[in-house]
Amino acid sequence: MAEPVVRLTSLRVDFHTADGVEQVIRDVTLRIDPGEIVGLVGESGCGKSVTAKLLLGILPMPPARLKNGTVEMFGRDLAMLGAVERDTLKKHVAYVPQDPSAVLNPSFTIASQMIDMIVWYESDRRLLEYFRRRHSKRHVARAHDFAAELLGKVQIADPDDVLRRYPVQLSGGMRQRVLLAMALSGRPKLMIADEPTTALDVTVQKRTIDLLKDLAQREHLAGLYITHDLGVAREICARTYVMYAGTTVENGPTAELLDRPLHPYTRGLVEAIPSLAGGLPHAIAGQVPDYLSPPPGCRFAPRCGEARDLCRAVPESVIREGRREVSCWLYERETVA
Amino acid sequence: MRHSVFAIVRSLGLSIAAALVTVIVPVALPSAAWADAARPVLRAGLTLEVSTLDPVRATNYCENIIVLNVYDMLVMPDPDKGVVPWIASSWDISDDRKSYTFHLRNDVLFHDGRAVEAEDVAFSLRRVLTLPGLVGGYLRAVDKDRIEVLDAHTIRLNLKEVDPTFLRALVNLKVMNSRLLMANKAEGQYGEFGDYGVKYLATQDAGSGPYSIAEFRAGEGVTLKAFDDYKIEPWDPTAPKEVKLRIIPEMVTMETKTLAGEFDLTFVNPSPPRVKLFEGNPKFEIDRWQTLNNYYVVMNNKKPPLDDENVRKAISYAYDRNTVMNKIYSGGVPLNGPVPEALLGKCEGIPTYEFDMKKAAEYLAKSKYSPEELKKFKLEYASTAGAEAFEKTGLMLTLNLKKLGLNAEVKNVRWTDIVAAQTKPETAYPFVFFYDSARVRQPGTLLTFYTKKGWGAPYPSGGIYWENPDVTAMIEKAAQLADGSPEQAKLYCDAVKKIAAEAPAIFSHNDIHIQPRWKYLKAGTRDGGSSQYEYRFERFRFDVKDPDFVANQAK
Amino acid sequence: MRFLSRLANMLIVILFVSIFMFVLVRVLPGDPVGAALGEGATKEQIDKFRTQMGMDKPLEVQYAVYLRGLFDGHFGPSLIEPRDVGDIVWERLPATLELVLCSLMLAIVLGVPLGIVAATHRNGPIDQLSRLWSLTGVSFPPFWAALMLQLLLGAALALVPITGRMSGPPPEHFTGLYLVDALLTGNLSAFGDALHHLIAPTLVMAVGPLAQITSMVRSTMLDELAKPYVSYNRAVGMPSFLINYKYALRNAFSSTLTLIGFLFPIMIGGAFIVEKVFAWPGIARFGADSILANDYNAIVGVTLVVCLFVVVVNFVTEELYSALDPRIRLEG
Amino acid sequence: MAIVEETAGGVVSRTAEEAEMAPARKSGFRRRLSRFLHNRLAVAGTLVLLFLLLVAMLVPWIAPYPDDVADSLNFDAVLAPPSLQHLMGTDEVGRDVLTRVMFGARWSLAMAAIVLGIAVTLGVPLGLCAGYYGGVLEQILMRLTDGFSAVPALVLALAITVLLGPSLLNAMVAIGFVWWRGFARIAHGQTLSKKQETYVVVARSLGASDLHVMFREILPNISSPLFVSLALNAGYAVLTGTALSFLGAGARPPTPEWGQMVASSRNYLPQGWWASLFPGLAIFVTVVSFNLLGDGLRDYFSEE
Repeated sequence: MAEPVVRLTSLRVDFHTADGVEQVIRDVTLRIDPGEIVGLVGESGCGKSVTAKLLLGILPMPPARLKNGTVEMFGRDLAMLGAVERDTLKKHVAYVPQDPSAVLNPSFTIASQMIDMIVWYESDRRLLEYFRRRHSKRHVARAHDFAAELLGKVQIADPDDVLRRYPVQLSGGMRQRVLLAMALSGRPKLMIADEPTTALDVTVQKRTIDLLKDLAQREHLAGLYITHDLGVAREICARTYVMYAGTTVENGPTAELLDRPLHPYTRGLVEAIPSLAGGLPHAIAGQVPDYLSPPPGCRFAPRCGEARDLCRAVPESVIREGRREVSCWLYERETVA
Repeated sequence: MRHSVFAIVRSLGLSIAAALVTVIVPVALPSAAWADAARPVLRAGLTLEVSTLDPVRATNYCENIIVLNVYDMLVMPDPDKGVVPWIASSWDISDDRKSYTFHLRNDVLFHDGRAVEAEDVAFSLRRVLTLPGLVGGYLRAVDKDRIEVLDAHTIRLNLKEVDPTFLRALVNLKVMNSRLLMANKAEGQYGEFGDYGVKYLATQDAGSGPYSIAEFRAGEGVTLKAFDDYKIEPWDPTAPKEVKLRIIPEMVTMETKTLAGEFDLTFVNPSPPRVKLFEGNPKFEIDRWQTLNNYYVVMNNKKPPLDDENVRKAISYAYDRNTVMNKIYSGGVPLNGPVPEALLGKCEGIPTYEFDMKKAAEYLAKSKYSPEELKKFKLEYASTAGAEAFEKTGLMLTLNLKKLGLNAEVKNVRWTDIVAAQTKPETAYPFVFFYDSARVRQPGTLLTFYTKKGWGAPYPSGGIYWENPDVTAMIEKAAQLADGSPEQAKLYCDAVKKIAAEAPAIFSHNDIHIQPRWKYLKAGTRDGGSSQYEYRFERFRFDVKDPDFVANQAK
Repeated sequence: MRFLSRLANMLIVILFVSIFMFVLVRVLPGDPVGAALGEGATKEQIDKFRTQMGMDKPLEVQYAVYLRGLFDGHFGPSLIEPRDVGDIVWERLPATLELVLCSLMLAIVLGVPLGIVAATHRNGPIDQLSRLWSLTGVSFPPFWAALMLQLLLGAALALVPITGRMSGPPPEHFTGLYLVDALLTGNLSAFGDALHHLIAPTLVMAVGPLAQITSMVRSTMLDELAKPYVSYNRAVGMPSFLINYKYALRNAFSSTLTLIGFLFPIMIGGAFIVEKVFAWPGIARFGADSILANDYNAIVGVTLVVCLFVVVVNFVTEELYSALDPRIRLEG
Repeated sequence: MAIVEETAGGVVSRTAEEAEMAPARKSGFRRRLSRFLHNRLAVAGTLVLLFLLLVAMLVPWIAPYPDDVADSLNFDAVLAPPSLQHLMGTDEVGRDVLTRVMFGARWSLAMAAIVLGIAVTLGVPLGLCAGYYGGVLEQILMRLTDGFSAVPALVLALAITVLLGPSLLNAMVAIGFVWWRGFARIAHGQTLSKKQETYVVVARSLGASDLHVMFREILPNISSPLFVSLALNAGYAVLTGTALSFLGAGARPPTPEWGQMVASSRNYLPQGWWASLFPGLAIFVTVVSFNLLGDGLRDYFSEE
């Protein structure tokens, strides 16, 4: 098997706040192989975004602190890299953020923001070089053309018009496409999409997802797709990780995972989807635990219908059916992992 | 993020460096040295605002100092002789002492080069009598309609009534260039005289004095230049050829600048702790002289219990004059009765009230009011706001009165509110501390307030409301006599004794003027004969060879 | 349209203040005449003066006279200075403006970078200092700070002049702002002289605003840096320099502009004290003296001119604000 | 000052980032209190203020020379430097500076209380009405507020004090009369944002009177920013009051008011530095403490 694009191993992240230490990420293990889009699903507040931020290197530390585990990207351990090298890697990461309206700077035109980014990527991380190019007509014109080309790739009909506008003058869907275009400006290998469609209305959602899928294929992107919408995950992700309270509790090929969930939490999530066949969805009772004093063993135990005494200890992950993995005392290990 | 730190530190560093340059560069630049050693410059600070240069509107000591150097008078005050001839070389007085004929020098020039003529004197006199303002009051005996210009250099002034103070009061008549003023008059309510040149004079001069106004910057100061064609006294090469007066409202700043050599002397007394600072500095000399400033506590004799002579005496005994004189002020001469000895001449047997709490208690016991009644009266001591020594004196007095079982307290009141209150016996304060600068240097003006004539004047003493028919008769009689005659002196002496015997006010002291100056400057060392006339700058001399002088001139 | 309505608003405010001040000085007690004439004025003189100033006329007549005066920039004669208040005020205004503007500039030049560094290096030493400074810097009683600084800089260290605007002759008069006039006439020694004199009073005046600007820039920068677009830009690897200085500062600066609009009147208030201590010949020192002396026309004149400037500065900062922020510009 | 008058979120505002990073919390008195207590500077400021209050109440009994508050002169001990007898030295008439500084706490705290009392009584109802009724009334009231804001507080207060007759009480009244505009603005802005909230709409639809809605429904819900603003403004009120006294329009000697003490001792600088340094420091410490308290209160009230 080829080297994975991303590998997270036994991550543990604490937040040091005024109220105490919050153990937000307890155990996250995750792998993305080249060309594969991996989903990360779970309720809000489960640590999905924290995981993404950690990957992107924008988790503020402090208050956050990496207690344990490694983050590898393109085969390199991020902890071993200097700031410059880490930033260089980012060029190859296409980030599609959650809220397209807040992510674009309201004070600058689309052109200005895109050109900034393109020129910066071209300048090879040298600030002086960047300023030289940013003020050279030739480079700016080239960047402008490239920006228009990128906008074309995301199926924007009149790129020049969009480039002239300020973010407030664009619709939500438009902005999300602009962001997609911007994500492509560094010729990326990896895409990290953090609930990219939640802020959009349903019809636009559908189109954006299609576009994403299409782009990922055409550009040969690997990806991490964070969502709480299992339907979206099924549509776009080859494999999916289920995350609860800072722990990846289960993973496996998306279709299998959703059709035959193993972990009680995953089951709860699947049952919470309103089905077309009728029947009211069953929401999981209870709330995500307080990270200041989380339950000692399995964090889902307090909400779990099948909790036992055993659940007071942390379950180990076991591999099932070869391609699936679950952390729950309900399952015994089939083979030693 | 890390590598941008340098950029930030750099930009922060740059801005700090810029700020430092702002601070340091001017230090390195020499202050424009525009002092010329050949023309010694006198530099001094003024602690009050100069809001006009018009002699008629000038009220504070700073404005006065400027005015008296820019304008000359018919007569010049003299500490020994009263007045001496100045623009008027001589004068005749009619037998009824109501008509004065002045003969003017014919070589006196205004700053624009025109000769001073009788017409200018007449104009100036009419102006001072017409415009509102304090100085007109001193000349009110003059009949405005009978000012006779006899020829270009002779003028006769007629009085409505005999005024023994008249010649001395003439110091308040600053002779102005009538033609210059008329050429520069603005619209105003004085008919053909327009505004009488008030607007023009606010910032310009029309005088014939030893200095002319070179520059007036409102709020900043005044620069005077020696008038080279000044004829009345010859110019000495070491006299100030230029005078730079800077307005420095803060006393402490003014004194600091004097110590630093930015000013050559101070016009106002430093506070006692700060006098030591000048005394300890070998480069300074301190001149001290007795002033004619009469310090006294005015009492409202109509307000119970002050209508009781015994109470007033008790209060007079409770006044600790030595503390006031020596601890609050920097020394002084005791004042017995309303007129200082320097003006009154020899006069023995004036009743005095030396500080004695026992006697005070005795007199209070004799009062027609019972102790309980006395306690009920609220005795306010009005202290002019901002006058610190006044307040301290009040603290001392009220403290002692409290010990006697009286209910007294210090109240800080604005000058305007004090004088307004004094005009009616109902509103006049029980006590007001004040000093009379005896501007006219004649007992008569000081004594007016102890006759009905002075009642209700908008002045602290206007609130005394005391009279004695005998005293009134004596003062009126003295006014008819030749000024300075022994008969007149005797009458004034008797009047003073009678006044002091009833203690209508607490007579405190005459203070000592303290003038720190750099040793290279020889300034006036005694009272100038009228308020601030010791500051005629043409009489100042510099030791131009003194290294301190040379160093300070460059500052 | 929006511009016009703001302009109208501005005029309404000024008109309101003018009426308010007119009524205020005449309704409240206090007799100004004694102050004007000084010690020993007689009753006749006071009455004469009163008539001359038109103070014996009924209130409505006085108001008519007053309004007419306002239109041609006259506020009536000052009681303590025998000139029209308008003349005095316009003559002294440049000194105060120079002082206030220089202090404001100093506060901005130091405060903005300081605030940025504090925000970008959150919880670092500079940030801790700036937070302490933002709490203490605004707490200095200005009169006390002025006295202490004067002692320290001027008296003890003899570094800078502690009074006045100039030692030498002022530059030729164009604007009345000595720095500007000196530059216009190429008079470098006058420029240095004026700058030198500005240091001490400017420092005192800038203390409070500097603290406020620093903390304002810091907190808006922090807000700005916490916005999704910043973490987005970080995530995609844009350099901190661009993020901090080009993106965040641009947005943070608009709120600083608003702050400047609010600081301006406060600084003019501060000038009332600083000018007195540093013998600065500005409108504020005249204002303080005339107010304390109950000089009706001067009180009205000074407050109105101050108000005029405050309103104009607010107007300008608001216009700039909307020019800087496309959201307002596009929606307006 | 402006920012404090304008927004309750003034000088050191809690940032959105801080808000974002804090995970969802149940808000409660304890948690708020612990957050307040965690802000050590705020606790220090509160302690200083409590100490000042205690001093102000007990000063006649604890001051070393209680007679020196006004009616005392000791010309033999004029401007004595700080010593064991006089920890802060003596002033220009030999009064104990420490005693007078202690008494001064009374005036400064009274200044803060009276000014803010007047300002809140005037400003909050005006702002409430403007925000609640809207329309022409709002226009007029807010124009009025603008007009007041266009004249520097110190200048207007100075003018009003002088016209009323210079005294400490008049200064307090004048400053209070000038100060309401800030509270009116806050009340106005807050009312606007709360007007549409469910509890207000419900109360109105149930037929509650306007007065009831304004003062019983809206006012309690906008009180947090008002409290923060009160604390922050208290410091500025003290500063303005002492400035008026310094200029000669507020407290008059021998009242031991800090600004007045600096004013009357400044002529003895630099030799008698203690006589003006300590009252000035007292002002500074008081104002800083109020600011710290305000800062802490903002943390206390801040929404997650």
